[in-house]
Amino acid sequence: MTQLPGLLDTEAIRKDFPLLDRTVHDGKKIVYLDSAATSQKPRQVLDALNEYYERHNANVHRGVYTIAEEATALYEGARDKVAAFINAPSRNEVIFTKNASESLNLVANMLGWADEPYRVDHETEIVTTEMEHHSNIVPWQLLSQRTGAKLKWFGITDDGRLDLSNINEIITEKTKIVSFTLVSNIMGTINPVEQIVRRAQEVGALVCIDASQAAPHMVLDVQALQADFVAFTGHKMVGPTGIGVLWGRQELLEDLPPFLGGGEMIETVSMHSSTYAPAPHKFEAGTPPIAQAVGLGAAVDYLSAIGMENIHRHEQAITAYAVKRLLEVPDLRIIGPATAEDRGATISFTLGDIHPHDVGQVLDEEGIAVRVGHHCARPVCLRYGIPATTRASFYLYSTPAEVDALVDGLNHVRNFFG
Amino acid sequence: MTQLPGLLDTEAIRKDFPLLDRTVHDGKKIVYLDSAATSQKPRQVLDALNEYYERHNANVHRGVYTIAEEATALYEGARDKVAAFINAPSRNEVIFTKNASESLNLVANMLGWADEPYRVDHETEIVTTEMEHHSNIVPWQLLSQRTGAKLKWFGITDDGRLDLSNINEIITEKTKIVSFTLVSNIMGTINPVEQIVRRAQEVGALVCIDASQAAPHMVLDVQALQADFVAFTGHKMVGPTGIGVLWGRQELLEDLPPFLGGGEMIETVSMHSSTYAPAPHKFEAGTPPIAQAVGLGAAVDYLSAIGMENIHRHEQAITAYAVKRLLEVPDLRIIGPATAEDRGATISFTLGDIHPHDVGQVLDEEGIAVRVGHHCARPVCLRYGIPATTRASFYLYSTPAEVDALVDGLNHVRNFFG
Amino acid sequence: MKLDSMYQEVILDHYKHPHGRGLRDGDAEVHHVNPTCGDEITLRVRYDGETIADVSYEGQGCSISQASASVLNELLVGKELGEAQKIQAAFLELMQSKGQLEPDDAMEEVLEDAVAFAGVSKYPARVKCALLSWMAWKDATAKALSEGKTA
Amino acid sequence: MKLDSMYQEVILDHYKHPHGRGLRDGDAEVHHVNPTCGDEITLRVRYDGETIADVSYEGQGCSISQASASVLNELLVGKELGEAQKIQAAFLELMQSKGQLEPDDAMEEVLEDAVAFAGVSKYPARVKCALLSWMAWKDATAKALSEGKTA
Ligand SMILES: Cc1ncc(COP(=O)(O)O)c(C=O)c1O
Ligand SMILES: Cc1ncc(COP(=O)(O)O)c(C=O)c1O
Repeated sequence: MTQLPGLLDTEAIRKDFPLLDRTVHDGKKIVYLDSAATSQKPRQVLDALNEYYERHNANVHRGVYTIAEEATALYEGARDKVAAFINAPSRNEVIFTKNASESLNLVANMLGWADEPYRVDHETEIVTTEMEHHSNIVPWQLLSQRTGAKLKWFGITDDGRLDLSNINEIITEKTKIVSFTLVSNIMGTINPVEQIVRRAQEVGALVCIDASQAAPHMVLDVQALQADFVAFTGHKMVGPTGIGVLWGRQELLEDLPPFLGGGEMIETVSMHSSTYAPAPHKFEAGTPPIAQAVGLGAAVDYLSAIGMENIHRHEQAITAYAVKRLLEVPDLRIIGPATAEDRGATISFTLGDIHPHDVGQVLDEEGIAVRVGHHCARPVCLRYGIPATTRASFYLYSTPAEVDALVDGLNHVRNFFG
Repeated sequence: MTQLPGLLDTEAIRKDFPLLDRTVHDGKKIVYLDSAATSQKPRQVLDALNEYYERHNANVHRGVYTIAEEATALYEGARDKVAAFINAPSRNEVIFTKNASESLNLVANMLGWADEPYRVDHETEIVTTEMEHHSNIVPWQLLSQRTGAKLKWFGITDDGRLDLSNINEIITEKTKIVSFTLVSNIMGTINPVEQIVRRAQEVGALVCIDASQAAPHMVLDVQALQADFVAFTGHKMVGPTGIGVLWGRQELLEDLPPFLGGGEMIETVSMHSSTYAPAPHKFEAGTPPIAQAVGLGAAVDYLSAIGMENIHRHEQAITAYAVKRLLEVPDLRIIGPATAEDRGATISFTLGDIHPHDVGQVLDEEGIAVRVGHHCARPVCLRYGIPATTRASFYLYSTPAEVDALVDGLNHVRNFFG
Repeated sequence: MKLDSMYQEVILDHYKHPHGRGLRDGDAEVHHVNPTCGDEITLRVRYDGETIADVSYEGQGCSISQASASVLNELLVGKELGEAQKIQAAFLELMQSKGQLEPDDAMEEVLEDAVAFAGVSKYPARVKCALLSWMAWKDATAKALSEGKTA
Repeated sequence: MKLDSMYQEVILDHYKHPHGRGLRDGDAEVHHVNPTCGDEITLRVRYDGETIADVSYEGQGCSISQASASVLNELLVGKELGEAQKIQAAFLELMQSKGQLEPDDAMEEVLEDAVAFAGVSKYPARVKCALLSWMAWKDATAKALSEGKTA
C-alpha cells in the first residue's frame, strides 16, 4: 500500500459510507471517483435524516406544539451550524436554497429587481469567467438578456488559470457584479480571490463567489474572502440532495428585494399588498427543505469533526500522487493545471483520440466511476478545442490504491481501443 | 371505539408511520392533527431514501457508470410514477421543483418573461382568490408589481365558499391567468373547478390550479381538471420535504421561457449564448432533489396501493364525524363550511374568546398537535374579522378516537380559561 | 403540570383584567406584528421629561402577549426612562433564558409581576408573544426620543 | 465480458474506418446535439427522386455515435425512402429494447451490420449516442421533403 504524508485514516472513514461497500459488475468493489459531481453520504447524515422524519417531523416556524418546536429548533440549529462552518458574522446571513444553482439565480434576480445602487440595467456590466459551471453562466446570461446589461468574462490561460492580465478592462466603473468560482469543477483550479475582490471593491462592484467546489474541501471563511455573496451546495459536501446555501452580507439582504414569494417569507399579507419578513426568511418562500437542512447540519458536523484542514491536506496528498501517476499513462493530457499547486482534487484529462465516453464505459466495467463529458463547463472544452474530458475527482474517503486502480484501468482502456 | 362506514384499516396503516408512536409530555401518545401543514412519512418512503443514498447515490443524467445510470433511472422513474398518479398525458409534463411555492413562482415568472400570446404586462389582468395560501398570492402580487398587470380576486361567502357571482366581471378578455386553489388549506373548501375553467377558456386565459391540499387526499386527474398548470408539494402527501411538482401542458412548456438557469437545463452553452433542453429539464436547473424525487415516487406508490378513492372516503367519514362532534363544543364556531359536503378533512374554528395560541398550547399539553394562526392565509382571517384560527386536519392515519381526544381537549381548554 | 408554569395565576389575571388597555394621546406610535402567529399591537408612549407619563396600547393576541402588555403598562408608567430600560433589559434576559434562569429576589424586585413570565421562556414559540409589547415600547421610545419629545 | 456485447468487432471496425464521413452537397442539413454528453453531428441528405443519393456527415462523439453514423451511411445510401424508414424504425425499436430484444434472422436481414448495436441498448446512457445520427437523418429528410426536394 502506498503511504503518503498527510493522509487521513481512510479505513475508518470509509466505514461511515455505506455506498463505498457497493459492488458492481459481478462483485467488483466500486472505486468512486466522481465526488465533484456529488459526494457519498456518511451514516451520520442518513441517521440525522431518519431521526428527523421518525421523531420530529413537523412544519417549521408556526407550530406551538412540541414536535413543531423541535422541528423548528433543528432547522434553525442547522442554520447556526452552517453559519459557524463558514464563519458568517451572523446566522441571519445564511439562506437555505435547493442547490447552488438556485443560490446563484437568487443573486442574479435580486440584482435585476433591485433599486439603486444595486440595480443591474442596460447601462451596467456583469462579469464572470470562462471557467464557470453553467450554473454560474446561464443566470447571468438570462439577467443580461432581460436587463440589457453587458456580460463580460475573464478568459483562461493554456495551463488552466484565469487570465487576469486585462482585469482593469474587464472590471470597470460600469461593473455591478463580479461572479466567479473559487475552485473550477472541471480543472480543479483554485482562483486568486484576493486580486479579483480588490479590483471589484475599487470600482464598487459586488462580488459573488461560487464555492460549490470549495466548501466540501477546504476551510471556507466568508469574512476572509471579503465577498458579498457566497453560494454552495449540500450534496457535494456529504450532505443530502435538495439543499443549497446562499450566504450574503446582512445589509445587502436587508436592502435587496425578495425573489420567490409565498408562505414563510412574509410579514403580513393582504390581497392589496404584502410586507416581507427580515432575512433570511425573506428569501425562503414556502416550506423549506427541512430534513435536508438538518442533514446538511449533520454533514457540517461530520466534516468539522475530521477537520477541514485535515481534509484539505489529505486531498493535496492524493492529488499530487494522482497527477504524478496519471502523467505516466501514455497519451494522457491533463486539461488544467498539470501540477499539484493551487488546485483541488479534481483532474480532467484526455486520453489520445479515445473519446471520454468510451474511456468511462470501459472504466465502469472495472468498477471505476469517473465522469465524462463537459461537466457543465462547455466553454472550457471549447477553449481547449476538445469535445469532452474524462474527470476523476477525489474526496476525504479516496485512497492512493484508488488512484492506482484508475491508472491500471486507463492502461486497460488503451489496450482495448489500441 | 367509534366505527364509521368507509374507514381504512388505520391500525395497520399507523404501523407504517414511526412518528405516530412518538410520545410527548411524559408519555402522552401524540395525536397528530396537523397533516395539512405536513404529513407524516411511512417507513416505505424512508426506506426508499436510505436505499437510494446507500446503494445508488450519484448525480443524474450525465454518468456512464453503473450507479449514475441507476440514479438516473430512479429519478426519471419517479417522474413516471408521478405522471401516472396525476394522469398526465406525458411524463415530460412533470417538472420537479423544491415545493409548491416554487412551482407557483415558476408559473408566474414564465408568464412574466413570455412572448405573446402568454405575456403578462400592464395591459393585462391576473385573477386569484381571497382563499389562497400566501404562496398563491405573493407570486402574483410580485408579478403584478413587476409588470404593471392588475391583480383581481374572487371573494369568499359567509359559509366559506368562493363567491363566483361576479365571475364575468372578474375574469375578462384582459385576463391572462387565473390561479386558484382546488382545496383551501385553512377552511377545507373544495372549489368548483369546472365553472372557473369554463369561464377562463371562454376568454382565452390560462388556468393554474394549486392542488397542494388536493393531491394528498383525492384522485387528481390533470386531464379531467382541464387546467394548464397544476402545482403540488411532496411533504404533504407522505413524501419527503424538499420536493414539489409543477405539471404543465406540453405545448406551453415548449413555448414558455425558462426561469432558473444552470446545469441540466441547457442544450449547449457558450459564453455568448445558450440554448435550452426540452421540458421538463428546461425548468430543472442544477442538481435536482434526486433522493427527494425518489422518495416522492415511493410516496405515490404507497398512496396508490391504498387507493386515493379509499383515502378520500376515509377522510370524508372522519370529517363528517369531526364536524358533528366539534359543533357539540360550546362556543365553537367553524370558519368555513360547517357541513361535511364539498370539503376536505381540514377544519378551522374559533373557541369563544380564547386565542388560538392558547388553545394550541393547552392541547399540546395533552399530546394533541393542531395548528394555530393564519395558516398562511391571512386574507381569510381578515375576511372573517378574526385574529387567527385553530385548525385540525386529518389524513389516512387519523382515527375517530383522535377526533374524540380533540373534543375532550377542547373542553379542557374551556375549563382552563373558564 | 408543566402548563401551570406558563399560565401563572398572575398572567391569567392580567389577561382577564388588562391594565391601561386602549389608545390614548402619545408622543410616538408604533405598530408591531409577530409574523409567526399574527399577533399585532399598536402602542403609544407619552413622556413627561424623563418620566414615562403613559403607555397605551391596543391589539390582538394570545393571553401571553395581552398579559405582557398589561404588565408592561403597570411596571413602566411613572418610571424614569433609565430605570425602565433596566427593567426592559431584565425582562428580555429572562425571556431569552430558555427556562434556565430561576428568578432570584433581586430580579423579583426589578420585575415584580413580570417574573411570572419565567415559565414562558421554556416555550420558544411563545417568547415572541411575551416580547411583542416590550419591543414595541422600546421602538416607540426610540422614536419619541429621536423626535426630541423628551428631555 | 459484458463490455464485448457493446463494443462488438463490427462497431469498432466502423469506428476506426468510418463510411462516408465528411460533408458533401445535400438537399437539407441539420445539426443535432446530445446535451447529455455533448456529442454533435452535422448531417446532410441528398435525394434523387425517392432514392437516397447520399448521406454525408461530420461531428464529434464516442465510438458508438461515430460507428452508428457510419453504419447508417452504409445501410441507407442507395435505398428508397420507404425502405429506409423501415430500417430506421427497426433500429429505433432495437435501441429502445433495453437489451430485451434478441435480433432474429428477419431483423438481421433488415438491419445488417446495425444489429451489432443490440448490446448497446442495455446501456441507457449510450442509447442516445447510437440514435444521434439516425434522429438527425430523420429530421434532415423531413426538412428535405418539406422543401419539396424529393418526389
Ligand atoms: C393550498 C396550499 N398551497 C401552497 C402551499 C405551499 O406549499 P409549500 O410550502 O410546500 O411550498 C401550501 C402549504 O403550505 C398549501 O396548503
Ligand atoms: C462549481 C460549481 N458551481 C455550481 C454547481 C451547481 O451545483 P448544483 O448542481 O448543486 O446546483 C456545481 C455542481 O454541479 C459546481 O461544480
